[in-house]
Parts: sequence; structure tokens; C-alpha cells
Amino acid sequence: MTTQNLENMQVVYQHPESLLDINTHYCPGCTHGVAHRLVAEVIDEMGLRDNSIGVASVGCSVFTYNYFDFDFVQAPHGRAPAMATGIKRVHPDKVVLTYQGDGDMISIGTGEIIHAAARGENITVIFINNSNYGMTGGQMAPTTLPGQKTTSSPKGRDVEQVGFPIRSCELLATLDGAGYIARRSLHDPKNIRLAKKAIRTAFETQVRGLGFSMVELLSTCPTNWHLSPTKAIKWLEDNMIPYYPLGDYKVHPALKDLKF
Amino acid sequence: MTTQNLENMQVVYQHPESLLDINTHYCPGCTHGVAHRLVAEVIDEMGLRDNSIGVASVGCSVFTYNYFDFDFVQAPHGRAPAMATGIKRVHPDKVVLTYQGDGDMISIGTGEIIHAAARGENITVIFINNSNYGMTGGQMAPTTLPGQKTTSSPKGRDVEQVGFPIRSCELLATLDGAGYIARRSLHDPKNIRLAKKAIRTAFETQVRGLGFSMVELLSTCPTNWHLSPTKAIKWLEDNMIPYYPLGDYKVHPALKDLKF
Amino acid sequence: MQNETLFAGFGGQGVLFAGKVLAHAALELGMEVTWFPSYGPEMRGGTANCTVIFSDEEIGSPQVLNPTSVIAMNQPSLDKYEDQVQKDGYLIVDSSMTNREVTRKDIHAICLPATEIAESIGQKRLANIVLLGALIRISNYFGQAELENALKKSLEGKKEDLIASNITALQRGFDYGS
Amino acid sequence: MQNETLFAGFGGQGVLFAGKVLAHAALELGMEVTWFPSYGPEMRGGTANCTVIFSDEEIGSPQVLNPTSVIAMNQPSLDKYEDQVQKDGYLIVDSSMTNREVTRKDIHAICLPATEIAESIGQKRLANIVLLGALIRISNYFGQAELENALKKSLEGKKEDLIASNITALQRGFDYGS
Amino acid sequence: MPLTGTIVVDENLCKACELCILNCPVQVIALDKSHITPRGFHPAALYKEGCTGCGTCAVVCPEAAITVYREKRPEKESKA
Amino acid sequence: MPLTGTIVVDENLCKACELCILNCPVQVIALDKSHITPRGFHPAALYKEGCTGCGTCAVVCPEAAITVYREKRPEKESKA
Amino acid sequence: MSRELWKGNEAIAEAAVRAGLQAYFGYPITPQTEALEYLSARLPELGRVFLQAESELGAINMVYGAACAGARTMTTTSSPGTSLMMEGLSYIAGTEVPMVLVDVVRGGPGLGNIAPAQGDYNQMVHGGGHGDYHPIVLAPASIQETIDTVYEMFDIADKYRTIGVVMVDGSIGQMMEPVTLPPMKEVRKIWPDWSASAAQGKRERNVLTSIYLDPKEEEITNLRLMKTWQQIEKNEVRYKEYFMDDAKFAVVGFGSAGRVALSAVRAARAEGIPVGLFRPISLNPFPRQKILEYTSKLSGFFVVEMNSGMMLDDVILASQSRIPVEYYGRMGGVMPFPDEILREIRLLHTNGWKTEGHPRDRWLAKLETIVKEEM
Amino acid sequence: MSRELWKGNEAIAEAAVRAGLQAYFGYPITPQTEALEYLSARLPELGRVFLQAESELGAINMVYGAACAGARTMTTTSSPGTSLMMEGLSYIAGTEVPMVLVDVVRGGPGLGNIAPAQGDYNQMVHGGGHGDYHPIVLAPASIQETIDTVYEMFDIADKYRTIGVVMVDGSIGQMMEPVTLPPMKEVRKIWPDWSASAAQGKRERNVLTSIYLDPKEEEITNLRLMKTWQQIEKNEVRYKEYFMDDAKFAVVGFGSAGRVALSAVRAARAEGIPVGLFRPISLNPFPRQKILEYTSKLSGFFVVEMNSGMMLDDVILASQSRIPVEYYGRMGGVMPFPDEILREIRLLHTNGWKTEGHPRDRWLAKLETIVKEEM
Ligand SMILES: Cc1ncc(C[n+]2csc(CCOP(=O)(O)OP(=O)(O)O)c2C)c(N)n1
Ligand SMILES: Cc1ncc(C[n+]2csc(CCOP(=O)(O)OP(=O)(O)O)c2C)c(N)n1
Ligand code: SF4
Ligand code: SF4
Ligand code: SF4
Ligand code: SF4
Ligand code: SF4
Ligand code: SF4
Ligand SMILES: [Mg+2]
Ligand SMILES: [Mg+2]
Repeated sequence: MTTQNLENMQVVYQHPESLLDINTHYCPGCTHGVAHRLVAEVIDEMGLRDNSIGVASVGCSVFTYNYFDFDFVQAPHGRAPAMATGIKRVHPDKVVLTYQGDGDMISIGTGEIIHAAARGENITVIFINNSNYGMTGGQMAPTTLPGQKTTSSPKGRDVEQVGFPIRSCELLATLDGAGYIARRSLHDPKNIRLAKKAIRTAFETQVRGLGFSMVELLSTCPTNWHLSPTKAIKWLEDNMIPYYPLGDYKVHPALKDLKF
Repeated sequence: MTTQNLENMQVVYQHPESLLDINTHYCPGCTHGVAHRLVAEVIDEMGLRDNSIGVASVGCSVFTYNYFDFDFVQAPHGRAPAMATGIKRVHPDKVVLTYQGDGDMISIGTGEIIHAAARGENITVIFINNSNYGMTGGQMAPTTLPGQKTTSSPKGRDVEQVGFPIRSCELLATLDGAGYIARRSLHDPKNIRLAKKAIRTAFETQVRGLGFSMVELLSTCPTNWHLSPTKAIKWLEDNMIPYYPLGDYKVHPALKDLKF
Repeated sequence: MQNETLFAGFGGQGVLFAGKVLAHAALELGMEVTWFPSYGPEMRGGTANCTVIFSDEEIGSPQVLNPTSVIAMNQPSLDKYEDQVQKDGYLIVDSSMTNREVTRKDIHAICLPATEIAESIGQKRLANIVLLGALIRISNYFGQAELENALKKSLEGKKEDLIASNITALQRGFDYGS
Repeated sequence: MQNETLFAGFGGQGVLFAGKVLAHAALELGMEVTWFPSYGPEMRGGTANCTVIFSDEEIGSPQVLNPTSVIAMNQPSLDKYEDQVQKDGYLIVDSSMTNREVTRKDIHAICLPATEIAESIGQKRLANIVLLGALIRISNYFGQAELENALKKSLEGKKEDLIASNITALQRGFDYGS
Repeated sequence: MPLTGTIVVDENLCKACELCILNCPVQVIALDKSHITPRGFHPAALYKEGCTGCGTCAVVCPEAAITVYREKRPEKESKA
Repeated sequence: MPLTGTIVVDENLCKACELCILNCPVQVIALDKSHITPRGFHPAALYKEGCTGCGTCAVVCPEAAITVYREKRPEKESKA
Repeated sequence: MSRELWKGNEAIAEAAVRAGLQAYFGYPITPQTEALEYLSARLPELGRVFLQAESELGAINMVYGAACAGARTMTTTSSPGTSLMMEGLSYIAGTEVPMVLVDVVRGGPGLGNIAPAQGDYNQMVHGGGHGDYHPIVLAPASIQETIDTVYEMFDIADKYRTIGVVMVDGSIGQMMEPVTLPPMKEVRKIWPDWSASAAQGKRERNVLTSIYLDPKEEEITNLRLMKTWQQIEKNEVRYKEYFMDDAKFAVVGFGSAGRVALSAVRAARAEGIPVGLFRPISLNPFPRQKILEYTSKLSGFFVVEMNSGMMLDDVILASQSRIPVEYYGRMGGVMPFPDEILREIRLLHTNGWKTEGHPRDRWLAKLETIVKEEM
Repeated sequence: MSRELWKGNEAIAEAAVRAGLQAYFGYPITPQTEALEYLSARLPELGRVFLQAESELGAINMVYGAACAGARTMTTTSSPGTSLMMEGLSYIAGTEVPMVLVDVVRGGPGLGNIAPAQGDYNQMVHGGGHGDYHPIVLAPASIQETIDTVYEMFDIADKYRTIGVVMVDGSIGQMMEPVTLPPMKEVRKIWPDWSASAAQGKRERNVLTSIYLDPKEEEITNLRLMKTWQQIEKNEVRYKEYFMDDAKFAVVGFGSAGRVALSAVRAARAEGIPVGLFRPISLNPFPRQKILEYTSKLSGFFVVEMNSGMMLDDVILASQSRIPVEYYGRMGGVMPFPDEILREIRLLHTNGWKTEGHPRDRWLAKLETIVKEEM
């Protein structure tokens, strides 16, 4: 091992303030962790920490509230957008975010997310699409890819029986209330940097009162995909990105000027 | 009054067979009745009556099952597509339809309709959009037009507070499972004839196993709009059609050949 | 002392409003009152009724099997409720809407062509108030002044312009009741 | 007669599987058996344990405070469960994963470097079976043949190829136990 | 010359919504004020000659209360 | 000549997922098999010279376990 | 103070407004809808939060959010709607945040009808949601009493950080009575220190959750909830008595069944029958102690409800089966007439008490013939 | 017949398959998920219907549809999921169609945890949905008993056209025991004459609904439901007794609490303490009669549950308070050890029965110290 002396060195990257310095319960290599870090970095950069209220959902991220250093509540499965609505309406001057998985947001929580978006509810949704129900052990989700094997689609997702995966960005972007809708991926440094920009844009959307904002983040689930973290990254890139095209699906005109 | 003798006359239009010959509970001039007649006519023409199972929803059409002459069940508010799914999966060879209002289908029932469509559930949904909650006395629905006064939007729908109306066809058409999605209106003879063609196409979609089919019918609610039936027709034409463009939003390729 | 009045007729005949006027009258006299309507969507187009009870003590049941008075605005209501009126009670019938006399002899009954009377003063929809006037006159539940006052209260705000015609209708009922 | 064995260690050490093997052995002898695991997502990465009870009568509680035997595959398990072993019971410890001796004198204890032994036969993950072998040998719950048979049952189907190595591991445990 | 036809309104079903009246291209329907249906409505009815049997009224009737009749024509003519 | 830098991995956080290793452009990170973290992992660490302090490893680290340092440069040069 | 005629549902809404309601979320359902409609006009004009949710599921979770946010919050609904709120209610109970729920009960089960009923008793009183929790359930019988209950319920809910349910039936929601409205309270300006209202650097962050993966931690929460419940049982028992001082036996009925019974009891008294009326207002906590005390001076309890005999079991339980209990009820939205109850009172007075079998079975046998006759 | 080791959740699923399950709809939730996963492979290979719903709301209404369609249908879930099914269950009860629900109970309220618990007792037994209805609730204690119960439940549900709930806790879902599986039944080929299966010109059309706008019609439905329930109370009571013939007092516990108690009772017997175990299997209908009979030969009941004392009230009610009742329970997913129950049995044996106050209060006082000690 190389040892180093740090004088005459400047810190160029470090653990974000809004992220508590504790060990997460996430599996090794799970990109939920990357998403957490990016959100924390944006909250830090925008100086929102003391002004934010988070809504955790039910999924592997159920304990999000243990990691972010600001007020947090924990919602019933799928209902985070409804809880966030209740909070935001009471505290319109605060920043309210939900952090939801794909099963949570676009399976059981479909009604709540669609109506939050339709109302133009001024909240930010961080949406982790890992193509399965991670926490319960890897069952099929509405996002599970055609043919993808899960514990509840043992022969692979049969589109004849259960239909094709739902593309959430495309769906929500049809609603007038949506101010910013974007899909990014967490599989490599370039895309992670783009993901952070999108998250920043989403919070800017809320701060400027431009309506509902949601960033879908393609994320890995090494454990239930039964792949090593590095292989999982590759699987995401090869299989998810073709089905879930990255990009902006709705950008409020008033955001066009944003630069960072 | 002119009296007539009917010998040497042929019947060119009459009460459809599948529609029981009894008085409905609908208010005078409510076009729910027109929708009923069209569905019955199509069922008759396609000879599906003995092979059909209907699912009534909760709304003014809750008693649909009293008017159609085939097996019927009555679903909890918004859950008709889920019940229809249960029935269709058990009886894949039968024709299963739901008849739902806008509050039922796209407010409380959002999750069920989206997932039925996403699964490509092989059922037909007759969707009555009358821009309010008729049965409960005219509250705001997700379909209520901007500025439209209702008993729960007394100053008119404020899009700043509750967002813009949801366009169901545009939303559902984004889903791969949808075989046929169309919007029609019941406000005049021409459009009623077009509506019937769409309903026919929807049932053809199901019979051919081409997936989920839904026909949205713009419909009047004279009672809660506080207009006479004839004025209500005009209001629909002047206000709803501009916001809810008529047309086909999704047509399965295999339907292109349909002629009638 | 407790009085129960049942108003019954078609939806749209102003059954519920007439009840409110009576309720207001009792309220103004500091009595306990309940106004209990049939309600809900299924009432649409169908029949409507309401029960108004006033008393000088806490009121129990808001509906009774045998009311002290009944105002019947159509045939079905007459047929359904005639037998239910308490002995020595009052039955006021709109004869314009019914096709038979009251048969019971043990109650005070008035049959008056309320709808025609109302039409004669230019407003068919005031039959309810005509009938109420007649009831008040024979029952002496309240004085005419109190009823007029109650009418004003019930029409306060949006419907002020209707007060005059309503008072006329009330008057006609009164005249008839005497 | 009822015996309770608690298997405890890190997730991934094969704690649950070892328990199943023991359960199969009892089943084959027509006994009543319960295999009771810790379960659920929170187990991920953390510690795992399971309790196997066999008896000749209907089994009551599937978990006990003081098991007749404990197999401890890591330090936390040793620290947590040593005191809980029944008097005169058995405590089998993987000394490769722990850093201290067993202190209690009123129980039969064996500390063996199960992980090293397993590595020596080329499969680190067989430490669980090595330990099971040792337990069976000193406890005489069952004979070696019955255990091998149970191993075969537990590995039937997909994992057949692993039978040989498992049996070797069992043998090593046995040798050590004697 | 237009086909001549006629309509029969089922008075048990008609609710006097007037949609048929609104839509009849030759305006031959009116509410029959002369009597009241069991449900308390003045039902729609033809009030003068000229019905072509075009069926429009039946198409718009929410109560499916209208039966439309049209004069039979000899085969070949009807082709014309 | 590239900036020179270094990284410090918080061993309480590192879970040995190797994503930093995968993504380090100059491939100077490896798991340190020589010891085990409290959570039972061989943590990532620099195993040779050459770190440019580019920060890529920190960007991909799911545990935010990496702090990246870079050599300070006199102002004007850094502009270059 | 001036008395005005108010419709029950609107009075409920105005009482909540005056109690400092800051955020209302609801969904239309008969016979409750007028409360929502009233607030859709009233709250915005006061600059407070009104939002019609997409469903009762949405509504209860918006309320959950608003409650966590520290606001005085409420929803109103009716039977099918309450069923959809059960998961949310269980979460709210587990998170220990205060809220008020008004259930204007209708006939059930299923879609049923919109007539007055009391069939939600078990769902509300014995906990329709999963897990161990106990909502406070108060059942007023007049519009004035309802107003006062709603008004006070916000304070009670805050005091114990619990769910306060006001359960009335459709008749109370729909009828009009003269009421005196309570004074308008100031709305809360400072958010509770436990609320998720953004730390603002002024305090430690707050986390509000109902998950305790370690059973022992969950048990500590359950224990805390139960201790709070014991306090509630001690402090919040409410009931009203009529003619009880010299009563030889008593009718027990809550809400509208109770007030219908009052008419019957008065009539019975007029006939010289020594019967009284005990009307529980707090269904949860139930006036156990009081009922038990009465067993020493009464010959029996006659329970009257608008359901299949739900409170009946709680009366028997509280009475420790020391004296006989008889039951009469109507179901499915049928509201009994005083005459029916008077008839039963007379029978008890003349024939005395039966004890063989269960009162519910005796009643069902009787009801069958009654229903036939009424056809 | 051969005995095999089966995991509870998978055994439940296979038992349903063999009972002729035709259509399963469910949603993943720990500790029940293995049942859904098992069926996702098993049913399609048999050409039967498996569908993972978008939510428990979707699942119960798909089941509702399948039940109306005439199929043998089932869903499985756990506590928070059951709460979401309450509206659907109330509709199903009101429509009088048969279905089977398996609730693998976890710690609550709210999100709680996934450990074994019995906190859904009230929700299931006393009706968590709105309106008057009574589901059958059976609570087996071993995997074999669970299999047999599920297998039979389909017939029972069909017989009465009602909801059959099998309530177990997470431990039964997750553990393995040797079981003998029942024989495979033929799946139904002819649809019931009442079902919505398309008339096919062979019969009058069927309409299945739970709405009866006229209260009198609804009441007739309620009455029919109650009469059916009386039949169920007569025919479907189930329980198991251990050491009861010569017992001087009895532990009463269901499901896992019951089997934990069994270990304690055996130990107590070994010490010469004359205690027995009464284990109700049918929680609804509750073995009222049997409990009452025992009051004449026992000195008291000692109720043990994994909740805050829910069945406790039913035991007191059934016993008509004729003999003392004591309670011990753990909450929030904590499973008691036999030792704890044995300790309490010894105390009762030596110190006798307390009667002042409520057993629940006595227990809570005790539990507080126990929890502290265990910290
Ligand atoms: C009402 C309800 N149903 C089901 C569950 C069980 N459950 C917990 S997490 C989860 C799915 C989580 O998947 P996802 O939202 O994709 O998050 P991930 O774990 O994949 O990040 C489910 C079904 C629950 N807790 N509550
Ligand atoms: C769970 C539940 N919530 C609310 C209601 C009350 N409700 C009955 S119909 C209805 C709305 C119907 O509106 P829509 O679906 O648009 O049908 P329409 O009457 O306009 O044709 C509502 C909210 C209910 N029956 N069940
Ligand atoms: S299960 Fe999948 S999603 Fe959940 S923490 Fe592990 S890797 Fe991440
Ligand atoms: S209320 Fe409106 S929708 Fe309902 S029947 Fe009347 S007119 Fe039609
Ligand atoms: S359209 Fe039909 S219902 Fe309306 S008036 Fe004409 S006939 Fe009558
Ligand atoms: S058929 Fe045509 S012409 Fe005849 S009445 Fe009807 S609309 Fe008029
Ligand atoms: S990416 Fe982070 S967690 Fe993964 S190995 Fe590198 S330092 Fe450790
Ligand atoms: S900072 Fe750049 S060069 Fe240095 S280790 Fe990290 S990725 Fe490699
Ligand atoms: Mg996921
Ligand atoms: Mg509508």
C-alpha cells in the first residue's frame, strides 16, 4: 500500500454534509448509495438541508431517513407522494422530496404519483428503478424487463401474460402538472455526473415553484440480479438503458436558462 | 298528433335486444343512456350477449346491471378493471367489459386502470367522461375543466391549486398493452354514430385478443351542470371537445382492416 | 309538548324548503327543532319528504311513525301517510295533485288546490307554502307573523326577491285554512 | 425426549443449510422436527441463525431460551449463546472465526478450526458441515450413516455434485469430535 | 322525393329531454303537452307529417324510447 | 503532466464493491487483502503511485467512502 | 349566544374550522359530502389548506403527512371510505401523530346504501387496521353534541398524539338542528417540536416513522401506546344518562339509536315503566366502570343499536355478565322508530328477562318476523 | 403417506393447489412472499391462473372478480396488506361469494416489522371492514395443521359462500416442519349456477352486487348473512385440548402462542402443576360454549397471546366472567419463550388468582419491568 502525506493537498471530493457518516444497510455495490450521495450533494450545494423534509418509502430505501441529516417521515408503501402533498401544502416554503423505488412508485403507488404530478404538486421525487422489488427478495416489478427472471417470474417476464414494462417518465410527462421529468443512469461516472445535474434541476424546479419534478435513476440490484456489483453495472448498461432511454422528458420553459 | 298505420312499414331503428325494456334512473337527457344503447347495439350486432360479463362501477352508472341483459357484477369504486381482470383470467373465452365514470376510472381507480392497460388485459372499458362526480352531486373530478364551477370547486377549478384536467386517452395510449384507445362524443347524431363505431372496434379488439381497449365518451350531466339537456349538449360541444380532442389515440395494427 | 310534521311530495315540489320554514319558526321561538330529510342521489326525480319536529325539551327520534301533522303534495304521499297521522292530528292535501278525498274522520283534514292557487299567484312552485299556511292556521302551531318572519329568515340572502310572493302564498293558505 | 440445536453465524456461512441437514436426519427417523430460521431482508449481510428441534412428540415452541446444543460460527454468536447452552449440553465453536476459548465447564465444548479444515478440503463454505459432524459425534444424536443420508437428501437435485465434498467435511468433523 | 316514415315513442321510457326534437332534421317532433306519462313527463311525439324515417331521433334518444319505421320500397327502386 | 492526487477510503464505510477499482482511469486502486474492516470486508485502497486526484472513484462510490485530494497549484498555472 | 339552524355535515366542518383546522383532505362520499363541499369554500377563504384527494387512500395519507408536518388536520368520510383508510390509520397510530377522522356511517357491508347505520362500530372501536392500536372513538347523538365533540377532539388528539374518531350516522350528517357554534380559535403558529417541519437549524432533526425492525423496539412502542391508552381510559370516558336515578332497568344505546331510544324511554316513563337510558358517548374508551356499577342496582340492560349487535358484546363484557342483557337492533340503514323500542321495553317490563341462549340469537329470531311483516 | 420437510408458506400454497385453487392473485410482502413465489411457478405449469397484482387493493378485487366468476380463488398477504383489503372484503361479504385469504401476521401497527405476531386478531375476527359481516377465521398452530386448514377452507368458504381467513404468524410462514400433503383434487369444471360466468343461453343472467339502496332490502341481506353466521357458529367451531381432563386451570392460546404455551404446560405438568392447554383453532366462530363449560371445572383461565390481549376479551366474554382470567403476552413481533409462560403458570399455581382491576392492566405493569430487564 502507498502511504501519502496530505499537506499541500486540497480536498476535491468528500462525504457530503447532508449525508450522515454512518454505514448503510445497502448491499455492496448497490447504487441506491450513489443516489443518496448525489441527493445529499445537491442539497448541500443549494443550501437546502435545514429547509428540507424527506419522505421515505417502503423498499430497500425504507431507512433513507437514517442517512439524510434533515427532517424525515416514512410513508406507507406507495403513498409517499400523498404524504409529501400533505406536508408541502402545510409547509409550502419548505423543500419536500420523496425517495421511492419502482415497485413503490409505479406499482402500488401509481394513483398517488399520477395525481401528484397531475396536480403539479410542487415536490421532488427521486425514483430508483432497479427493475425489481429489492427489499422483498427480487420479485417482478412493473419495470422488470421482458424475459427477465425474478422470483415471481421464474421463467422470465412473459409479456403475453403480464404485459410490457411501464416507462414512468414517458407516462408522467404527458401530464400538464409535470415541471421536470428526466431519466438518468447510475452505471458510470459520466452518467452519474449527468444524474446529479438532473437532480439539481429537479430541486431548482421545486424551489422556483414550477411544479412536479421527478428524476428516474436506473439503478443496480446486485443481490437480486445475482451478479457482482461490477457485472450488475454492465447488465444495467446492456439491458436497461436500451429499454429505458435516458434523457429529459419534460422541461419547464422557465428552466431552460439553468446553468451549472 | 298525427296517427300512423304501420303496415307496409319496416322497422329501421328500435330498442336493442341486450338492453332491457325498463325505465332507467338517469336524469332526463343524460347521455349515459345513449352510451348504454350504443353498447347494447354493438353487443347485439356482434352476437355477444350470451357470452358477455359486465362490471358496473360506482357512479351514476352503478345500476348499469339493471339495464343490460347479461351477467353483471358491481365493483368497488375504481376497482372495476381489477374485478374484470379476475373474471377475464378465469373466463378468457368470454367478453368482459367495464362501464366506468371519470371519477371512478381516473381518480380513485387510476392504479387499476393503468395496470390493466399496461398488462394488456384483454377487456373493454367504456369510459364516461362527464367532467364531474355525477352521483354524489357534482363535485370536481380529474376531468373537470379549468375554471369549471362544481360543488367542491365553488370558485371554479383553480389549476394553480389542483392542476389541469387529466386526459385519459393520451395517458393510457402511452402504454404498450393498449390495443385500442379512442375518444368520442355523444353530443350529436354524427358523433354518436362515430362513437358506436369506436365501441364496435373496442369489442373487436377484445374478441381478436389484441389487448386492452378503452373508449372515452364525452357525456353530459345536465343535472349537475344545471343546464337543460339541450343546453348541456351545447356546453359539451363548446367546452369539452376543445379540451378533449376526439379521435383514435391507439389503434392496434391488426385492426386496420376493420370495416363496418 | 312535541309536534311532528311530515312533508311529502315529488322532488322539486319544495317539500324540504317548506320544512325549513317551519323549523325556522320554531327556532325563532327558542324551541328545540329537528329537520330530517330523505336524502341522497336516489331521491333524484323520485319522491322527497322531510320530518320537522319541534319541542320544548331535547328531541329524541328525528323521525316518527305517527306524526301530529302531514302535508301531502301528491297522490302517493296521501295514500302512504293518511293512516299514519296521529288521532286528532292534521292532514293537509294538495287537491290539485290528488284525486280523492281524505277518508279518515278522526283527524283534521284540509284539501285545497294549492298548486292551482299557487299558479293563480303566478308561481306554481309556491304550493308548498300555501299548504304550510293552511296547516299553521288550523293547527295554530304559530302565529302568522312568526311564519312570515321565518319565511324571511329562510330566504335571506340570495332569494330575498322571493319573499313577497312567498308571503302572499302563505296568506292564501291561511285564508283557506280558516 | 426433545433436542434443540441452535446454529448461529454470519449470513453466508451456511447456518441455515446445516440446520436443514440435521432436520432431515431427524425426519428420516420419523421424528417430529421444526426448523426455525431468522428471516427477512434485515438478515442481509448481518447475522443468521436457526433452531432445529427434534422430538418424539408434538413439538411446542419452535425456539427455546436454552438449547441443548449450539453451533457458533463466529465471535458474536459465541459471546451471545455460550451462556444459554443447557447444562451438560454441547457447544461447538469454529475456532478459525473466534478468538477465545469456551469458559463454561458444565457443558461439553469442542473448538475446532472448521473454516481452516474446510479450506484444507478446498471449500471454505463447508465449515458448517464440519461443525455439524463434530456435534453429531459427541452428542450421538444420530449415527454417521444417518447424517450422510440426510446430506444426500438435502442436496438432492441441483446440488448433487456437492454431495461428495460435503460427506468429506462431515467425516472431518466426526474425526475431530472423537 | 324522400322516403316517408314515422316513429313510435315508448311513453314508459320517454323523459321529455327534447334531444330528439333538437335533432330531427325536418322538425316534426314535439312534446305532447296533452298528456302526462306515468313518470310525470309530457312525452315526445310526431306533431305533423313529414317524418322521413331517417332515424336521427332514435340515434340521439338517451332512453332508447323511439322506434323508427320507414316505408317499404320495391327491391329494384331501393337500389336506385 | 497530470495533477497528482491521492484518496483516503473510510474503512467503516467501504463494502469492497470494487466499483472504484473498475472506474479508476489509471487503475491504482485495489482491495487491501491484508486486512478486514469491522463489517468484514477487504477495503479498497491505493496500491501504487499515479493517482491524479480526478475524483472518479468518489463519484462512483455507493458508500461515499472516498475522500479525494489533489495537489495545490499556484493560481495562475491552474488557469492554464 | 345565538342559535342557528345548521345541517350536520356543515356544522361538523365549521366546528373543525373553529377548532383551528389547518389542513383538510377528503374525498366525496354520501352521506358525508357536504362537509367536504363546505370546506372547499370555507378553508381557502381563510387561507388554510383544502384539497380534494384522488381517493380516500390519498386523503388519509395526505392527512398523515399534514399531521407529521405538525398541522391540525382532519378528514371526513363514510363507511367504504373508512375501510380504505385502515392502512393509513394503522401507520398514523404507530407513528403517534394526532389527527381527527369523522365517519358518517351508512348501510353496509359493501356498497350497501347511504342510509343511517352503525355498522362501523367494530371497525372503528376494535381497530379495523392491522396491529395493536386504539383510536379514541366518540359518538355524539345531536348536531350540537357533534359540534362540541369535533371541536374538543382536536385538543384530545393533540394531547395524546393519537387518532380521534367522531362516529355519527347519516341522519346526523343530513339533518338540521339549532346549534350554538363555539368560538373561533387562533390557528397554530409554532409547529410542535416533534413535527417534520424542517429543522431550520433550531433543533435536532425529527424522524417520524412506524417501522421498528427489532421486535423489542416495536414492543417498547406498543407498550408506550398501551400506557397512553390506559391514560385515555382513565380520562376520556363520556356518557349521558336519562332517568337513571330511579331506573329499575336501562336501555343502552349510542348516537342516533340512543336518541330514538330516548323517545321510547320517555313514552315508557309516561306509562309508569321505571326504565332509564344510558347513552355511551365514548365508545372507545368504553364506560366499562359505570356499566359495571349499574349491575348492582339494575335488573338488566336493554341494548339498542343500528347494527347486528356490536356494542352489545362490550356491554355484556363490561357488565361481567352479572345481570341479563337483551338486544334489539335494525340493520342495513333501517332506523328504528321509537314505537319498536317502546314495544320491547313493555315486553321486558311485563315478561321480565330471558337468559337462555345469546341475546343476539333471540333478537334475530324476532327480527325475521318483523321484517316479514313490514314487507 | 410420506412425510416431507416443507416451509410453511410453500406448504400453504401447495395445499391450496391441491384443494383445487383455480386463480391466485397476490402482492409480495414479507413474511408471506414465498407463497406467492411458489405459486408463480406452480399454477402456470398446471394451466391455472397466477397473477401478481399491482397492489393488495388490486389483488383483493381480482379475487373478488374471480370469486364472482365462480372460481376457487385465494390471496395471501400480511398485516399491512390485509388493511388494504378491507373495502374489498366488505364487498365480498356483502356479495356472498366465497374466497380464501391467508394472513401471515407480522409486527405492527404501521410498517412495524416482519417478525411473528398476532396483532391482526381484532382486524380479522371482529371485522376490519365496514358494515355488518363475519368472516370465518381459523388459526392453526403447525404447518401440518395449516395445510389441512387451508385445504378444508375452500370447501367451507364454498359451503357458506363466505370469506375464509386462515390466520397464522410469520413463524409458521417461515419455518419448516415435516408434513403429509393432502391428495390433489380435480379443479372445478362446471361453474356455480350463481356465478357471473356468462349465461350462454342456458340460464337466467346472474347479477352479483352488494348495493341495496332500499334499507329494507339491505336489512334482508344482513339478516341472511346473520342466519348463515348462526349456522357457521353451530358447525364450524374448532379447538384442540391438551392435559385438560384433569386440569385445575387452563392456559388459553391460539396459533404459535398456543404451541409455545404447550411447551410451558408440559414443563409445568412435569413439576406436578395441574394445568391444561385449550387452543382455539376457530377464532371466529369462537369456542364460546366450550369455554363456558370449563368455567364449572376450572379455577381460572390464563390467556397467552402475541398481542396486547385481543382474544383475552373474547375469553372473558365467553366465560361470562364466572372464573378469574389472567393474561400474558408479548407484542411487536416478540415471540415469548416457554420459560416466560412457565414462570407465570408457577406464579398462578402458588399465589392463586388476582381479580382486582383488569388482567390487561396487571399484565402491562408486569411487562414494563420485563422489557426493561431484557434491554
Ligand atoms: C402494503 C404493503 N404491501 C407490500 C409490502 C412489502 N414490500 C416492502 S418493500 C416492497 C417492494 C419494494 O420494491 P421497490 O419499491 O422497487 O424498492 P426496492 O427495494 O427495489 O428499492 C414490498 C412489496 C409492504 N411493506 N406494504
Ligand atoms: C370508496 C368510495 N368512495 C367514494 C364513494 C362515493 N361515490 C359514489 S359515486 C362517486 C363518484 C362518481 O363519479 P363518476 O365516476 O364520474 O361517475 P358519474 O356519476 O359522474 O357518472 C363517488 C365519489 C364510494 N361509493 N366509495
Ligand atoms: S436488495 Fe438490491 S436494491 Fe436492495 S439493497 Fe440490496 S442490492 Fe440494493
Ligand atoms: S347526475 Fe348527471 S350523470 Fe348522473 S344521471 Fe343525472 S345527469 Fe346523468
Ligand atoms: S329523446 Fe327520447 S327521451 Fe328525449 S324526448 Fe325524445 S323520445 Fe323522449
Ligand atoms: S326519423 Fe328522422 S325525420 Fe322522423 S322524426 Fe325521427 S328524426 Fe325526424
Ligand atoms: S466504491 Fe466505495 S465501497 Fe466500493 S470498493 Fe470502492 S471505496 Fe469501497
Ligand atoms: S482519484 Fe482518480 S485517479 Fe485517483 S484513485 Fe480515484 S479514480 Fe483513480
Ligand atoms: Mg425496485
Ligand atoms: Mg363523472
